[in-house]
Amino acid sequence: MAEAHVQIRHIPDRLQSRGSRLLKSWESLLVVVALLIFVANSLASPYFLDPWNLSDATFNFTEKAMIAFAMALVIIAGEIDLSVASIVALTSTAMGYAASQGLGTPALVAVGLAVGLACGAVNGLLVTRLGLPSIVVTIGTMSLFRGIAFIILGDQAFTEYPASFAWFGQGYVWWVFSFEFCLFLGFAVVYAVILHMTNFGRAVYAIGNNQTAALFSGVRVARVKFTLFLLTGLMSAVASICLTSRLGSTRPSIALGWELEVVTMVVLGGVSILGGSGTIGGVVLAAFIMGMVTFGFGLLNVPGIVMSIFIGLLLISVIALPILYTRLKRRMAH
Amino acid sequence: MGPALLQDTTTSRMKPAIALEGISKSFPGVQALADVSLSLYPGSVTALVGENGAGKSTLVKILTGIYQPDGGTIRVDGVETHFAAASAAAKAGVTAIHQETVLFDELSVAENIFLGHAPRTRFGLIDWARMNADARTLLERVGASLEPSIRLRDLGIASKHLVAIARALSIDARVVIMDEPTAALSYKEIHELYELIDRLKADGKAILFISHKFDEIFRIADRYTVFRDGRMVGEGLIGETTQDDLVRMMVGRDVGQVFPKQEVAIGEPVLTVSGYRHPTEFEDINFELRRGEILGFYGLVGAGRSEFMQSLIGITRPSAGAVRLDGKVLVIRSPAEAIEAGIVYVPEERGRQGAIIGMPIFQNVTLPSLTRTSRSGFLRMAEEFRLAREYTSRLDLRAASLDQDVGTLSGGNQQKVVIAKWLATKPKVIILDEPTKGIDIGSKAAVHAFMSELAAQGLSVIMVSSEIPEIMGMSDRVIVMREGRMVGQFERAELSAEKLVRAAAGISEIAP
Amino acid sequence: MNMLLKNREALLVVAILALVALITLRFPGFIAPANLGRVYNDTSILIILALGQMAVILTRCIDLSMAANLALCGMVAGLINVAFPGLPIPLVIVAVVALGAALGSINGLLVWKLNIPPIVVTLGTLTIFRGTIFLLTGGQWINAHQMSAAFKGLPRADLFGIPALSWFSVLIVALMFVVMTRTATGRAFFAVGGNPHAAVYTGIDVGRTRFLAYCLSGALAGLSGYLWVSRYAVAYVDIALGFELDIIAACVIGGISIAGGIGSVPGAVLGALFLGIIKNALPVINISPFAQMAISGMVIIIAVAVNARAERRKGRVILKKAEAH
Amino acid sequence: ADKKIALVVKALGIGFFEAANKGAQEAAKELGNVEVIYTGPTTTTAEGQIEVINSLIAQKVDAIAVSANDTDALVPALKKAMDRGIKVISWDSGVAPEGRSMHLNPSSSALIGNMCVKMAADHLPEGKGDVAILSATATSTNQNVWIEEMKKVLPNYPGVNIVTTVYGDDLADKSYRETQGLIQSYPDLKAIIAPTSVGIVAAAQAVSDAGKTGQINVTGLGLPSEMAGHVKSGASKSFAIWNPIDLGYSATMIANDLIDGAEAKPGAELNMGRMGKVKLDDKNEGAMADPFVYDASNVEEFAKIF
Ligand SMILES: Nc1ncnc2c1ncn2[C@@H]1O[C@H](COP(=O)(O)OP(=O)(O)OP(=O)(O)O)[C@@H](O)[C@H]1O
Ligand SMILES: Nc1ncnc2c1ncn2[C@@H]1O[C@H](COP(=O)(O)OP(=O)(O)OP(=O)(O)O)[C@@H](O)[C@H]1O
Ligand SMILES: [Mg+2]
Ligand SMILES: [Mg+2]
Repeated sequence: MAEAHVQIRHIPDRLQSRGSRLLKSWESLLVVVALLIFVANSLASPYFLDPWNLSDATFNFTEKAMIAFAMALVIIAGEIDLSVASIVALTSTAMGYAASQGLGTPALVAVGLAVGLACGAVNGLLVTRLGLPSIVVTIGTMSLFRGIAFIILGDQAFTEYPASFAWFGQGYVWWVFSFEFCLFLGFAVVYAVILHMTNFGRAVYAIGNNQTAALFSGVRVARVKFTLFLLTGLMSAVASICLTSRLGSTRPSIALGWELEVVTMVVLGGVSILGGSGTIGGVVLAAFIMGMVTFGFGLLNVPGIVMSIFIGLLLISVIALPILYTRLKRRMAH
Repeated sequence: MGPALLQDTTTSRMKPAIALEGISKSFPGVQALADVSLSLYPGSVTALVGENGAGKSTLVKILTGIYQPDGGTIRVDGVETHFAAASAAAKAGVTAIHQETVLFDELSVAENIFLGHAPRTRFGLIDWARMNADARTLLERVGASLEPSIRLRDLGIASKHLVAIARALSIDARVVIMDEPTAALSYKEIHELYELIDRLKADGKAILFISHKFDEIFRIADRYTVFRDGRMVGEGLIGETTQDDLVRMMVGRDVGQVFPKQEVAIGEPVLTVSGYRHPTEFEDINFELRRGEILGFYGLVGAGRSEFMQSLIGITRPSAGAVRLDGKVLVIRSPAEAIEAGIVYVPEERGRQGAIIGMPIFQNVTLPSLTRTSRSGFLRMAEEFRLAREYTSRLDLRAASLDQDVGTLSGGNQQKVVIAKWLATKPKVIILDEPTKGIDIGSKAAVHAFMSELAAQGLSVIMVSSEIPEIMGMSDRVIVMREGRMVGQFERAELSAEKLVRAAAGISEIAP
Repeated sequence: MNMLLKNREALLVVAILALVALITLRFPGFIAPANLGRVYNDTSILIILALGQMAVILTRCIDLSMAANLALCGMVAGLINVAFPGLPIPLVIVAVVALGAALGSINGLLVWKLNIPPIVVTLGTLTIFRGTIFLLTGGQWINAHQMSAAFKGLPRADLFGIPALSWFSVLIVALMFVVMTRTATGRAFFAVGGNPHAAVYTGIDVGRTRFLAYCLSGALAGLSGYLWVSRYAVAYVDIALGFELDIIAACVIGGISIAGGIGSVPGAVLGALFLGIIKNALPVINISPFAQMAISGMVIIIAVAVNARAERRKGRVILKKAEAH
Repeated sequence: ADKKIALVVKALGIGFFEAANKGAQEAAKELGNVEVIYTGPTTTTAEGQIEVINSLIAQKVDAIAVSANDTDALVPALKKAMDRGIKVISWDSGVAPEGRSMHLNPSSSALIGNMCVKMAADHLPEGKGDVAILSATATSTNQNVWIEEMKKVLPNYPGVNIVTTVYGDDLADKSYRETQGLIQSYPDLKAIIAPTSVGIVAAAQAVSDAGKTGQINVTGLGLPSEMAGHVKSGASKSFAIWNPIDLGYSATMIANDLIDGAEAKPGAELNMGRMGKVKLDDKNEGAMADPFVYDASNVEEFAKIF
C-alpha cells in the first residue's frame, strides 16, 4: 500500500525528557529520604561525620547489598530467592572445610564461588525444570542448604583461614575505602549495566511484566530465569567470601535472617515485588538508607530491634504514602 | 439514519422490567458508552447487536453491578436503583451469562452454580445435599447431564458454558442477560438453548440477547437494539427489519468495501506441514502454504486451531509430523527458534500472550528483534526507536509517544503494536490468530490492508479467524478444522458461508 | 493406587503412616499411644497456625507476620497475667484473640485498602510486631515463676486423659472445617484465590474477603500466643522466631497451593502433623539434631514437587477420540 | 570527661545479663567517673554483636567488656577496637585470646564442670544412673568448655553415665522439646545437667509436665528467681550459679583498671573492687569466684535478689 494515501502521523519518541522523568521517580524520593537521614544522623551524634566511622558503617550493608543486586533482578523477573542467606552459610562452610584441608586463598575463593553457583543451579533447576513456585522452592532450599552446613559442621567452627584470606573482608583499597565497599560499588555498576543496558536486562523486565508474552516473543524464559538463580547463588557466594573473611571464622548459623533484610532492601529500593519494574540505582540508595539507619541508631545505642521497627515502618510507608497521596489528589480534584 | 421509531404496540403498553436512561461509561481513553437508553420488557427477547467494542459487554456489566456508570439512571420496575456490586443486581433479579466464562476451575459444578446464594440449613450453614440436588435439576433444565459434584476444571468449554447458563438460572431472575451464549456451543446445545429461551419467555422473563450471529437473532429475538461506538443508533421490532438494515446500522456504511484483498500471484510452496499430530489436541494435519498466499483457518471456538499453530512455533510439542520451510526440514523447540527460522505467530490472546503491559511501546515492538537492534548484547535505544517507528507508522498507530506504556493504548492500537512487533522480525511466514479480535472497524481495515500488502510483497500468511466475513474476504484458500482435525479445504472461488459453517459444525450432527 | 495419587490428603496419610512405621523400626516406643498423643500435643500450636495461614494463602495472599503476632500476643497475655494474676484465664484468652485479630486486621487493611502486595505488608508488620514487644518490655522476659498457676495450668489440664492444649487444636480444627466448608465466607476464600476476577462477578468483595482471612489468621495467632507462652511458661521477644516458615511449610506440605484457591483443612492438619512428627522423631531415633534442618528442607521440596505433579493440568482435550480414554 | 565502658551482652532482655548490668552500674557509681553503656544485639548472633561493637568503636568508648556469642567471629572487630586504643576484655563467655586482653571467667571452668557432675551424682538413686546434658547453642563457648570439664572429672564419679548432649539453643521451646526427646529416648534417665539458665528452666518444666518429678533430677546452672518454683516442686534438687551482679561489677572494675593503665599479662593481678583481685593465668584468664549451690534451704531467700 502506497504511503501516498496513508497519512503518516508523527509519534514522538518521548514526551517527557529523561531528566524530568528521573525527577518524578522513586529514586528521587529515596534520595530525599537518604539526605534527611544523613542530616538527622549528623545532628544526633557527634561521631557520625567521621570518615573512618562512616567507612566502618558501610560493612553493615555492603554484603547484603551485593546479594540485593542479584535479588533485584530475580524479583523484577517475578520470582524470589529466599535461600540466599543459607547459601552464604553453606559456601562459608565449604570454604572452611577447604581451608582446613590446607587450600590456599585463590582455591578457597574458587570453592566458594563454585558452591554458590551449584546452590543457585539447584534452585534454578527446581524452578525452571519442574515449574515450581520459587517462593516455596527457596523456602525448602533455605532449610536444606543451611541444614547441610549444620550436618558438616555440627557444633564445630572453622577458624583456620590463610592470613591472606582476611583481605576480602578487612582490607582497604585506598584510605578509608575498604575492599568490600569498592566491590559493592563495582557490582552496582556491573548490575546497572546488565539490567539497564543489555538484551538480557530487557528480557528480565519482559518476563516480569508478562512471562507468557515474553515467551511468545522469543525470550528464552527458562534460560533467563535459570541464569538469574545462578546469579543470586554467585552473589551469595561473593558475600559469603567477604563475610567469612571479615569474621575470620565459619559457623553454620552465620548470616541468619539475611534473606528478609535483602528482600526489604530490594523492595525499599523501588523494585515491585510483583515483578516488572525497578532499578539498581534504587537498590543502591536503599542500601545506603538501611546502612545509615542502622549505624545512626547504633551510635545512639538504640537496640537493633528498634531499628528494624523503623525499617518496617519505612518499608510500608514509602509504599503507602505515594498511594495515599495520589488518592488524596484525586479526591481534591473531584 | 436516526434511531428507528418505536411502533410496537404490545410492548409499548407494558411496563419495562428494567429501564436504562442516559447511561454513560468511559475508560481511560475510551468512551465505551455515551448516553445510552434501553428498556427490557417481560416475556420479550431483545437482541443487542453491534460491532466489536461497540459497548455491549460494558452495558451488561453495568446492568449486573460490576461496573458503575459515570452517569444515567437504572430503573427496576420503575424504581430508580443503584447497583453497587454484583450481589445488588442479583438481589434485584438481574442475572447474566457473561461473554467470558467467569467460573471457578477448582470448585465443583454445583458450587459454581450456587456460589454466593447457596441453600442454607437451619443453622445458616451451607446445605451441600440440597445444593447438589438443586444443581442437578438446573443442569437438566439447560440440557446438560453433568454430575454436580465434579470439579469444573475437568469439563470442556461447552460444558462450562452450560454451567454458566445454569448459574444464571439459579437466581430466580426477572431479567436474564446472555452475552454471546452460543459462541462456544455446538449445534445440538444451541438448539437446546433456543428452547430454553422460549420457555423463559413464556415464564415472563425479560431477556437481553447479545450475538454476532444474525440467523439466531432472527430466530429468537422479538426486538433489536443496535449500538455503534458506544451509542444507540437504532431499535425496533425484528419483524420489521432485515439483516442488511441491521448491518448498515452497525457499521455505518455499506459492507462491500471492507475487505481490501489484493490479487496476488501465488508462488511456490514455502511451508509444508505433514502428518502433524498431538496425543490429545490435534491429528492428521497436512497442508502447504505458498508464497504470497493468505491461508485462512476457520472453525468454531475450541476447534484446536490455536493449539496447532502454537505447536508450529514450539510452544506445545507435536508427537509426530514434519515441517519444511523452503524445502528444508525444521525442528522448532521454542518461539525463539521459530523467529530465527522466519516463522512468527501473532497470538490470539492479546493481553496474555501478545502485549507486554507495563513496558513502553517501542520495547514491545523490538523485543523479538533485539538481536538486530543491539550490538554484542548491548541495547541501542536509537536503533530501537527507529525500528519501532517504522513499523508502527505503517500500521497507523495512534499514540502520544513511543515510550508510552502499551497498557494505556486502546485495544485496537494494542493489537497494532502486537502485529508490528512480529512483523519487525522480517518473517517469511506469519501466522495471525484472530488478528482483528476486539478491534474497531477502522483498525480492522488497516490490519487487513497491511496483510494484503504483505502478501503482495511475497510474505506467506496464515490467518486464523472465527469471523466468516473476514475469512471469506481475505483468504485465498480456507482450511476448516473441527475437534482437532482438518475437515475441509476450499479455494477462494468455491467459498460460501454455508459450506464453512457446515464443515465447522460437522454436517452429520445437524438434525434435519 | 492411581486414585491415591490423585487425592492429596490420602497421599499424605500414607506418607505419614510410612514415616511413623519407619520411625517405629528404629524406636519401637514411638508408636505407643501415649507417645503419639504427646507428638500431637506438641504439634497442636502448629496445626492451629497452619489453619490460619491456610485461609490467607487460599485468597492468594501470605502472612509472614503470624509468628511475630503470636509472640506479641503471647507477651501481652503474660503481661496481663503478671499485672492481674487473679483475672480468669478465659478473659485473657478472649483479650489476646481480639488483639491478634486486630493485628491481623492491620495487615488486612493495608492489603485491602491500599493494595500493597501482601508479602511486603507482612514483611513490614513482622518486624514491627516483634519490635513492639521489645518496646513493651524493654526486652525483659516473663518467667515461669511470675505467671499464675492457673495461667500455666490451662494447656496442661487433663480432660479425658488428653491435655487441654490438644483439645484446643481439635476444637479449632472442627471449627475451621465448618467455616471452610459450610459458610459463605469460607467458600469465598476459595473463590477469591481461585479466580479473583470471577469472584467479582459473583458478588464477592475480594478485598474484604482477604481482610477477613487476615483477621482469622491473626485471631488464631493470638490464641496460639497464649498457648505457646503458657505451655513453655516463658515469654520473651524472640519466641517462635522464624516459625512463620514452619507454618508456611506445613501448608505447602499439606497441599495448599501458594497460588491460591486450592487446599483443605485436613490437608493443612496433615501437613502440620507431618512436620511435627519429623521434628519429634529426629531426637528419639538418634538422628543428629544437626540433620534436622536439612531433612525438613528436603521434605518441603519433595512435597511441592509431588503436589505440583498432582496438580499439573492434563491440558485440554480437543480430540474426541482422546477424550474417551 | 567520664570514662565510657561498654558492657556488651549476648542478647538484651536475658535476666542473667540484666543482673550483670545492675552490678556494672553499682561499679560505675562506686567509681564515680565511669559511664556504663549496657548494650547488645536482640538475638544471640555474632553478626549482631559485631554491629554493636562497630558502633561502640565509632563512639570512641574507652573499654568494651563482652560476653561473646561466638569465640572467633568477634575477633576481627575486637582487634580493630584494640587498634583504635580501646581496652577489650571478655567475661562470662569468652573470645579467642587475639581478640581481647583478658577473659574473666565467672568461676573456674574446672570447678563448674565438677560442680555440675557432683550435683547430679549426689542425687542419683543407688549412686548411679544415666545422665544427659542439655546445652545452649552448639557454638556457645562457655558451654563447650564446661561440658569438656565435666567429661574430664567423670572418672571420679563412676556412677554417672553421660548418655548424650543435646542443644536447646537457649530457646525455651527448643530446650523443652529436646528434653521431651531425652525422656523418651532414655527411659532410665536419672538426671539432666543443663548448664544454661534458659535450658534448666525449660528442662524442669518438661520433666514436671511429663510427670517425672522425683525420677529425673534437673540440675545445672540457673537463676534462683527462675528456679525457685521447680526446686519447690522437686523437679530440681539443687543447682548452682555465681552471682551475676558480682560478675558485671567485676568486669566493669577490671575494665576500669585497664583504662587506668594496668596491664593484662600472665601473672598480673587486676583490681575487682569489693570482689578482691583476679590473678591471670598463662592464657590471660582469671576466675571470679566459686559457684554457689542453691537448694530448698536457701533458694527462696536469693530468689528475691536475682
Ligand atoms: N476494563 C476496561 N478498561 C478499559 N477499556 C475497556 C474496559 N472494558 C471495555 N473497554 C473498552 O470499552 C469498549 C467497549 O467494550 P465492550 O467489551 O463493551 O465491547 P463489546 O461490544 O462487548 O465487543 P465484543 O463484541 O467484542 O464483545 C472497547 O473499546 C473496550 O476496549
Ligand atoms: N475447556 C476449556 N476451558 C476453558 N477455556 C477454554 C476451553 N476450551 C477452549 N477454551 C478457550 O476458548 C478459546 C478458544 O479455544 P482454542 O484457541 O483452543 O480453539 P481455536 O480453535 O483456536 O478457537 P479460536 O476460534 O478461539 O481460535 C481460548 O481462549 C480458550 O482458552
Ligand atoms: Mg463483548
Ligand atoms: Mg484460538
